Amino acid sequence: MPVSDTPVLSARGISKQFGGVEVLSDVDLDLSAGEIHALLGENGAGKSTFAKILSGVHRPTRGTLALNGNPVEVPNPIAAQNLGITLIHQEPISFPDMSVTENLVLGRHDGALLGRVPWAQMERNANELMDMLRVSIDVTKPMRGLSIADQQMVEIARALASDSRLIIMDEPTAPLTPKEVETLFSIARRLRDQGRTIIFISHRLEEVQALCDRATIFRDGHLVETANVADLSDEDIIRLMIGRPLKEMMHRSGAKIGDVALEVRELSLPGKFHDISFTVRHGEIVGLAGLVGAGRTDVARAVFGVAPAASGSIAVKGKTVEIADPSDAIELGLAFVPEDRAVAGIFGTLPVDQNITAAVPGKIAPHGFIRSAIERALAEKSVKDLRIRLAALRQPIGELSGGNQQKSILARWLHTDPDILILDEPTRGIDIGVKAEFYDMIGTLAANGRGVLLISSELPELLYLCDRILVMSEGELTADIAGDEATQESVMRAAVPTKGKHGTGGSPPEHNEVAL
Amino acid sequence: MSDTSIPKSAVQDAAPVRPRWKTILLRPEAMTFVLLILATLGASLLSPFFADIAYILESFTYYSEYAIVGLVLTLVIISGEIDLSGAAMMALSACLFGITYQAGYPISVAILVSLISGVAMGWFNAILVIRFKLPSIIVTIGTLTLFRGIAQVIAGDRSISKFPSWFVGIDYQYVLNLPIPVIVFCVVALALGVILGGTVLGRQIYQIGTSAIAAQHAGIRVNRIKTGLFIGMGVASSVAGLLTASRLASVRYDLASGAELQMVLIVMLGGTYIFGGRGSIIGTFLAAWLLVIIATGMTVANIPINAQLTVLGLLLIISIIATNIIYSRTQR
Amino acid sequence: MNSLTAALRFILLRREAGIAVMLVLFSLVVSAIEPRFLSLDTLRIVMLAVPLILIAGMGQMMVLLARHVDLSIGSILGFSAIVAGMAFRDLPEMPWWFGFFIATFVGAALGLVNGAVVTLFRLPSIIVTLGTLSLYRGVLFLISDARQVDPQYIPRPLIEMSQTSPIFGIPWIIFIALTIALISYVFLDHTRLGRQIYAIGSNPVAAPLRGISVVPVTLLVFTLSGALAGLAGVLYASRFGYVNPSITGVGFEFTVIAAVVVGGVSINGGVGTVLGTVLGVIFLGAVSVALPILGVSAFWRDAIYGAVIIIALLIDRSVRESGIRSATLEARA
Amino acid sequence: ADPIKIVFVGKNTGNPYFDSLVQGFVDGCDKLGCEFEFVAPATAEATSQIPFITAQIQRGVDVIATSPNSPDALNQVLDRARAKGILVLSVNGDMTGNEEHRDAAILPTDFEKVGADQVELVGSLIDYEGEIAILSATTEAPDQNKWIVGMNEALANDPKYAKMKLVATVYGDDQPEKSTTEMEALLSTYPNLRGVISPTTVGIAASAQVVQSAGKADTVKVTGLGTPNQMRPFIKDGTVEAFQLWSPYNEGWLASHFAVGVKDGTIKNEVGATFEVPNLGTITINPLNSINTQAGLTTFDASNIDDFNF
Ligand SMILES: Nc1ncnc2c1ncn2[C@@H]1O[C@H](COP(=O)(O)OP(=O)(O)OP(=O)(O)O)[C@@H](O)[C@H]1O
Ligand SMILES: Nc1ncnc2c1ncn2[C@@H]1O[C@H](COP(=O)(O)OP(=O)(O)OP(=O)(O)O)[C@@H](O)[C@H]1O
Ligand SMILES: [Mg+2]
Ligand SMILES: [Mg+2]
Repeated sequence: MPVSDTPVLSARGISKQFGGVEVLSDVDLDLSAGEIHALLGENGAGKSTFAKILSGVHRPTRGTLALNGNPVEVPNPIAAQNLGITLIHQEPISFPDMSVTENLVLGRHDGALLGRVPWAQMERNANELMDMLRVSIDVTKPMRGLSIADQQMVEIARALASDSRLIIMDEPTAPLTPKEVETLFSIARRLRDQGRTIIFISHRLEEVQALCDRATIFRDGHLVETANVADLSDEDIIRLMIGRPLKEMMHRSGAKIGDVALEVRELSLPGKFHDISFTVRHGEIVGLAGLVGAGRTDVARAVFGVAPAASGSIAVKGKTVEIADPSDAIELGLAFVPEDRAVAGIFGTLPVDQNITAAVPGKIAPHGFIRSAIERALAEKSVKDLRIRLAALRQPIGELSGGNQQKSILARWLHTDPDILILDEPTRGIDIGVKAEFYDMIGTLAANGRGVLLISSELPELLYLCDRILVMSEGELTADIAGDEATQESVMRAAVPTKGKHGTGGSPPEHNEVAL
Repeated sequence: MSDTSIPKSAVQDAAPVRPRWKTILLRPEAMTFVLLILATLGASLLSPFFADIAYILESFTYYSEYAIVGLVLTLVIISGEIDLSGAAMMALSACLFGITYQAGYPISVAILVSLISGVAMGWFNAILVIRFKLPSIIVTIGTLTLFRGIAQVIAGDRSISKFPSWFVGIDYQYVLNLPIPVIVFCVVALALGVILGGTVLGRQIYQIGTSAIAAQHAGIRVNRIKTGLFIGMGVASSVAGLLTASRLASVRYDLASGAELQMVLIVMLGGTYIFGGRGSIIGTFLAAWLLVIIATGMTVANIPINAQLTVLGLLLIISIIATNIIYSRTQR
Repeated sequence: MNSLTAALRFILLRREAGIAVMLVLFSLVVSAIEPRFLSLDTLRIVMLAVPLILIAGMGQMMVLLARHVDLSIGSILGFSAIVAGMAFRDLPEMPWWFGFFIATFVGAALGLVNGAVVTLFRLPSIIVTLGTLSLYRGVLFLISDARQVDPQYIPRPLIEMSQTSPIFGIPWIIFIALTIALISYVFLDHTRLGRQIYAIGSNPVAAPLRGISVVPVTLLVFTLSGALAGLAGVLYASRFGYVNPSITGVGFEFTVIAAVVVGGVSINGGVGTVLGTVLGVIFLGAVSVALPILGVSAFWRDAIYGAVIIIALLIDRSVRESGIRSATLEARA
Repeated sequence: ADPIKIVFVGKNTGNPYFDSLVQGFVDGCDKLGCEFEFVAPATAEATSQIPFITAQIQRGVDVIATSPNSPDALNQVLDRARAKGILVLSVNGDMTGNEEHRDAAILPTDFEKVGADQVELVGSLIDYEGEIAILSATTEAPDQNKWIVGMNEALANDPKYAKMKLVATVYGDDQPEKSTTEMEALLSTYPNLRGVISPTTVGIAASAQVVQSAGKADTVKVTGLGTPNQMRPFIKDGTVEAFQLWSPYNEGWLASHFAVGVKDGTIKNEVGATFEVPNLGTITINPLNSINTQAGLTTFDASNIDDFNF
């Protein structure tokens, strides 16, 4: 591991605020040439934010960067590119109408703007890159419609093609099959051996052990530790990440489980999911696990009537029902906290109280006209019950922190007094303290006899809360595991794709997967 | 006050809230109101013939038809859509009215035909926008060409007139010294203002405009409400077309040509946010008077139309920019 | 999937093929009713009807590719034509070809103003250009004192550009239009900058992350649109022999947008080709020429244009949808 | 007493035809001591003149002269003006079928004779033999339609024109683009076409441009009604041999004299009454209170075009 003396990149006191909330505080980090450096931390710890600051997507609120000892400014992605810094984004970004070839080179700053595009040569290079990554993607096809995994592969190929000294990979392996991961790793090692620096962000500890030289652990926006990977055990890492040992995360004691509240039979939506059947009982918390893009959100949207399924049926409390629109679902006693809070949850510029009462127009307007006294009373009750922190009820909800926005959305649904709650990634981007509150709330909801369908990408969360865990992979239900039998290994085994064009065999990952 | 009932400790990490007076003064409607006063003063200085209530009311009748459509357009824009076909719908529904009447049917049938055509045209727009998920702005540019084109096909270049005398001259019928078109405008403004400001429907229109996806997830019947608004545009346009027919005692295919711009101008001047979710009927109400005062003031002062066009174009651009700045400042 | 059906699908999914088929079918139907339609003469008339639309259409296409729209081109055309015409009238010593520069420059400046307002205030271009549509027309009335530039002031050589031909009897004005189309093709398909326009329209959020300078490129696109509308303005003077502030360019934007959208340029940005636009322009030109030949009243033209815009939008949507669907199915298969 | 205030509400701004007409008003008022103003809306749309007329009523003018954009859309507002004692004149065109809504019409010439004059002109250019066509403004344009009726009558009734055949009447909507396309379609549809009458300024300019472009000026004779400024280059290069018009200047001149005369009581606005106007001679008030500045049309050709500037 050749670690030279002047760091390739050194960050000093990097801090970042979003709307007054500090998500990154005083991060100091030195990166050496020829190392693969892991960034670890829980969801929302600030890993992506740090990566985006290095690559000019965000500007730090405070702090400085130096490249090979010289202070630099990275005001925008172009500057980052010119400095030799490339970011592989966590969510692949692409130009859907343009070919894979073009996606690989767009925005690269070699050559005059009015220079000719060397189409043939570009295509040759693109094919070489695809060969190197051992994927069979037609590089003349438009990006639109490529699977998430393929899009991620193109993103990786793009970073490889650029001559960057620092490549930041933000969770590149999340959608990939083990075989693809192995290819990626061998390429990463080759790049390291060429003296380049790689920042590798992942939630899979075994990948870090297998690939990385050093690791830095973030917690709530603070850098808590930088050390050689060889000196860190998985237990250490988890303790550093969450501030307490894993042992505490145990199964919740089961509540009284009643009749079937929701039954889904053979639901299919071509291109999204296929033949999905499951039940949720009163008082039961059913987890829905899977890799990103497995189709969990699509199932939830279909059940709630946002984008109804093409075939199959849904029964609520034993009666087969027609759900063509969310308003139908609400009438039947369903509630849905969507995963994309900013787009599908909040009305960002509207006051908090109007957000909280949005699903109960009948309550706030008994005779058609809105009674603001009633509305305020409802909202105040929620603020008190859920401990929503805000300055005033008439404050636009967009000004609240993510956790308090999420509480407001939950409050909205509690006013409808639902029998069945579908929660899609309810704790995504929420800080650790509020998360615990959410776990309590979810437990209480079930204890009160409500059926809960909990979609989450955080396995420990599911293992901790759920009475039963369903697993989806590539649009199909692959496992239904009782809560006390579920382990991270058994869930991951079902979540990793075993067919499809990437997975050639049904080989689940060999190592002990810990996905946080 | 609700604000004080929240425990102090909870407020600590949240952003400070703007004082209430500031939120009111920062609204674009306040700007419209100030402009209205300035324009009235300016027009009075510009021409000694301007300051005459009867004259201003009469002049208002010429714009009342656009202003009425503008009121409904306000709701459409708040809901996050736009409809540029209002003027063309006025023309086509009025031509259908004229043709039906000329074909020998009683005038009540002709009025009915015109109203039904308004519903149909609004529905047509709604289907294209909602069912086929096409952007309303380009759809209605297409239908504005189509509707006026059809009007031209059915009415040719001739004007259809010779309506019964009771139908003609509604702008010279007064109730409480106000011409009927002005009354209609005020009544529609009042009704829509109450709906928008006080009812669940109004609330939901704002919510749809703020985030249609979030609204759908909250169980708001987004498509139904939007369809209703587009149909409302059609009906309002056909009513406006009928008012125009009565005022002019004749209809032609080029009736209200170019008025789509005036309608948008009124709504924008009233501080409605082009991206949806914000705006008010009071703003549009004030803006309609503002537009009339400006246009009438310049006309009665014999200011050449060249300058008038320039002033109105500038006004539109400036009001959009100002509204946009105000709203992007007040949301972080 | 075997390669033949794949190839067939590739071709059929391309919008150009669809428009070409539409054009052929239309010509066949019209000539079945009126055989004279299928003549060299008709072709000449169609070709003479389209250069202005084609030139401005290239600019409009670039704007649409970047996911914007420019409704002000009719006023820009009128504005540039008037300024050039006034220069011809008031500066008789000026060499006549200088009018091209004046008109193009004025158009570029007005387009730049559009782009600046759009990018500076982050406003939707459709509303901004709807505003400048009336603003520019107003200012044009002011500067021209609402007076037309009479034919006697339009330089003879300029008028002859619509009449005389360098080769094959094809008038200069058509050559200019085709040259512009060719340059646009090279620019859009074979230069980095051209591809960046597609990229911005294809994903405006991703573009800056990928190091594309969105603001300058957007400004450029509006400026080019304005410049080309300006060039069309001076050619208007050539074609019609005079320039009138209240007539020249009025309603031009709808014709151009209709043609470009029919040509398969998506209003959602990122999709469209020069060839498609050329075919779209020719298609609408053929429609407008067919009407008088068939003896159909010119009153039908607007209704037909409106219907054509809406049908093109629907086709665009269904092509996109089926494209996504088949691609998703393929990815899963 | 205050000077008489006359205002002329034009069809739209930017229409060069009206410059000369306005000049006639201005010179008339200079001489007679009346006050004159010219206003016009931006577009020639049917209703665009209404706010302008209302504003003039509010200003308290004595005479409103207007070239109405529509034969009937102005009825209501003009009635209101007349009720206030304002003299309402329709200038350069009449409100056919709605004559009771104005006090008098000032027409440039005897519209009954325009059709025959135009047929005679085109006949003389093509030796009274061959196919001819008409390119008009819009299908419903009242003046043009009246003239077209006159043309048809002359062709049908006068044996002189027996060998001339009217093959088509088409409409360019007074838009340069449409007029050009229609004219090109005419040339293509009727290869034996010998002459085209375009009784509208936009149409005749477009027609001349088309035959010039097509190099058919020798075989197809374009004529009609146009302004000298618009047609000058075509006359000079021989594309057009002759065309006709009246004098818009005289219209303004006559209108101002008539208005002042009626207002101060020296002229009686009654059918059959006569009055003298300097340079124009004796003018008779024709049925429906319409008056003409001159009987026939003026023909412009290479010999006299330089004497005119309007
Ligand atoms: N553009 C933004 N505006 C406001 N808040 C943001 C923005 N981007 C990130 N945040 C917040 O900053 C915090 C850190 O987010 P970041 O994406 O860096 O976390 P992460 O460590 O990458 O998490 P994950 O493992 O889920 O990717 C989160 O609370 C998130 O909600
Ligand atoms: N870029 C894209 N293009 C086309 N389809 C996409 C794209 N991204 C996602 N999808 C569709 O979305 C589906 C998976 O997304 P979904 O959000 O439902 O999965 P998920 O399991 O909920 O993942 P997540 O953990 O991110 O919520 C896939 O079936 C895929 O068809
Ligand atoms: Mg991240
Ligand atoms: Mg999901």
